[in-house]
Amino acid sequence: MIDDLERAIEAMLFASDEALDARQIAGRLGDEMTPGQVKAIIETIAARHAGSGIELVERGGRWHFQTPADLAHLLRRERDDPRKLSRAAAEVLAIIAYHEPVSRAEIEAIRGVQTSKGTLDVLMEAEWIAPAGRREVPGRPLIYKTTDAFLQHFGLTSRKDLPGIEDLRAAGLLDPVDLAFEEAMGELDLVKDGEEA
Amino acid sequence: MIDDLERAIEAMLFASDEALDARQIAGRLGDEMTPGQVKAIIETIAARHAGSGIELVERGGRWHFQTPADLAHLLRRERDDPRKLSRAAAEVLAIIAYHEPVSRAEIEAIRGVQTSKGTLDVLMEAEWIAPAGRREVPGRPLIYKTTDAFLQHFGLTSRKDLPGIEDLRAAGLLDPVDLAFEEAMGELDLVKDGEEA
Amino acid sequence: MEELPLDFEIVPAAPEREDALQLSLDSWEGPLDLLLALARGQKVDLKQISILALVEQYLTFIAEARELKLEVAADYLVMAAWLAYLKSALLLPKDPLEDPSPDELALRLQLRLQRLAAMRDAAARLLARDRIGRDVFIRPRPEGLRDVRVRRWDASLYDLLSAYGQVKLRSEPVVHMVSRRPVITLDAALHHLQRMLGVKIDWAELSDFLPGDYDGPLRRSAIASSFVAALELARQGRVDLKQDGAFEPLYLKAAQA
Repeated sequence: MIDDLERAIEAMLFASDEALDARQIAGRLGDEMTPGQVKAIIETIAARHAGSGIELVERGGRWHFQTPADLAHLLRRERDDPRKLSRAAAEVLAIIAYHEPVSRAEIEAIRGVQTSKGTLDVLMEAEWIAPAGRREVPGRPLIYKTTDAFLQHFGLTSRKDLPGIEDLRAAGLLDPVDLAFEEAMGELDLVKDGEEA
Repeated sequence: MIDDLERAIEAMLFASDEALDARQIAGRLGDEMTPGQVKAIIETIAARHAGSGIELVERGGRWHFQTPADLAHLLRRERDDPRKLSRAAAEVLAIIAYHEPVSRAEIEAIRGVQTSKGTLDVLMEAEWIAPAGRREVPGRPLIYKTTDAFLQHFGLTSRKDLPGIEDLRAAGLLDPVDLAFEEAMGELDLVKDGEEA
Repeated sequence: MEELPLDFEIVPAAPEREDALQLSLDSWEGPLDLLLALARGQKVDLKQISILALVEQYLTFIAEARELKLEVAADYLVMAAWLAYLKSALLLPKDPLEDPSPDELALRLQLRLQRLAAMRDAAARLLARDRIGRDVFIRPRPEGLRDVRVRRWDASLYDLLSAYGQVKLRSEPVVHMVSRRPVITLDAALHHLQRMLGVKIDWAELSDFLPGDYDGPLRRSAIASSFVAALELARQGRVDLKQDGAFEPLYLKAAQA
């Protein structure tokens, strides 16, 4: 017998047209539930569905039901045509996701080419990126970050889930060229110092 | 462990934008399944979800997932949106209360200004007035009266509780002091009426 | 790095043979992208890449593209010029005073290529994830959670009654009522004058006969009433009046029987 609270939360997650976080669910239940208590119940529900044809997944602190990826061949149809991304858009999206928040100039520094306005528009229209304020440097450029919808679409629990992000960070490949250059020169200087000594 | 066929059918039912029958499912699976075999599996899935926050239901030989009816209140939450009755609507309501049953033309004659349909609609939405048949004069206009909900809201036992003209005068409610002001407000109400219409 | 499936156009391989040049420069996202494609053609880790060899490849590629009369955008030519400078600097005997040194410029170029390559791979891995609508599916038409706002109209009995009061006021014909002011009536003046005439024997001014001792409007009312009373008594033959001229004081005394 599934308890009433668990049924209620399951129904909400199932009926909702957007992923829900624990706070939204607690608010709607109207009881004296803390988000922490709601989360525990969500995890019970997720465990109950594990291995079935419907899975409850967490994306950026929000939960939604979806089908397992291994059944894609049965469910994919002609009409299912996810937004085809241009190579430029895919690269810009990756740069924003791995460096966020990031300005257009910083994106261009990495790509070595101007970013057309249309590229950012496509990503904003898909609601995968959003402005995140302005960088406090001369000109106060807009900076961008990815959204919860981005995490949902690409099946990421959080930004830590971005493929290879830890390796890239450890290798310094997310640092700006200037910083990496200073470090590389510093190492060379150290070697030189050692030689001189 | 849920078997692969069961998972596949569950996912199909979940991801489909319409209810599916056993034949459609068998067709999509592409295996040598008879609709009868599919049906047996569907019933296993339905039984697994029974009593949870998600139900698999049959309607005319087609199956779809839905949330149980007893949880509808959680999915559709009603919220009060209090609104102050406009001056024009208060006048119309008072005229109906003092002169009922009364037609729109009669209300206008008493008010001395045109009354928009929207004003009567608001009073009907509030359930303070209701149609009370038709006046047996040319055109057979609808006539209106106040309701029990009206008496309840204004704390009146009956319409006889409404103070008479002399009481109103004694209470200063017929004081001309505010006349100019009220006239100005009346004009504003007229403008609003116009907008509503 | 591991090759990952891409769902966008595959990066063209480095042009090792003549036919590779059939590709238009439109295939690259700028000169850095072209350099990266050429660098990958060296089939070594970007850290070990020979910048000099890469520069050679780029310059050759651009030269051949121009021979084939392909449109070469300005930024590719700017890069070519800069690489030609870098090449000569790398080949010439090192000048220790030159800042930045050609080695430093080469290092910067290498760092930039590494970063672009990292993001290119990241994009490919991102796009290869289980994406909603392609690999995983959500409910196409969920019922949705709804907040229905129910309008609740509010008004007090006072609002209702004052509204009615104003309707009445607006619809009733406006009546001008003059308020009752205190006056000395003709009857009172007549009575007082008759009483006084019995006391006063000789001619006396009208003002001596006024009832009471009033000021202001009431005194004026008393004068007017007493004047009319005097005229009335004169008409009845009970009082004699005399006046020396217009606007002169009016005198009266009881008529001789």
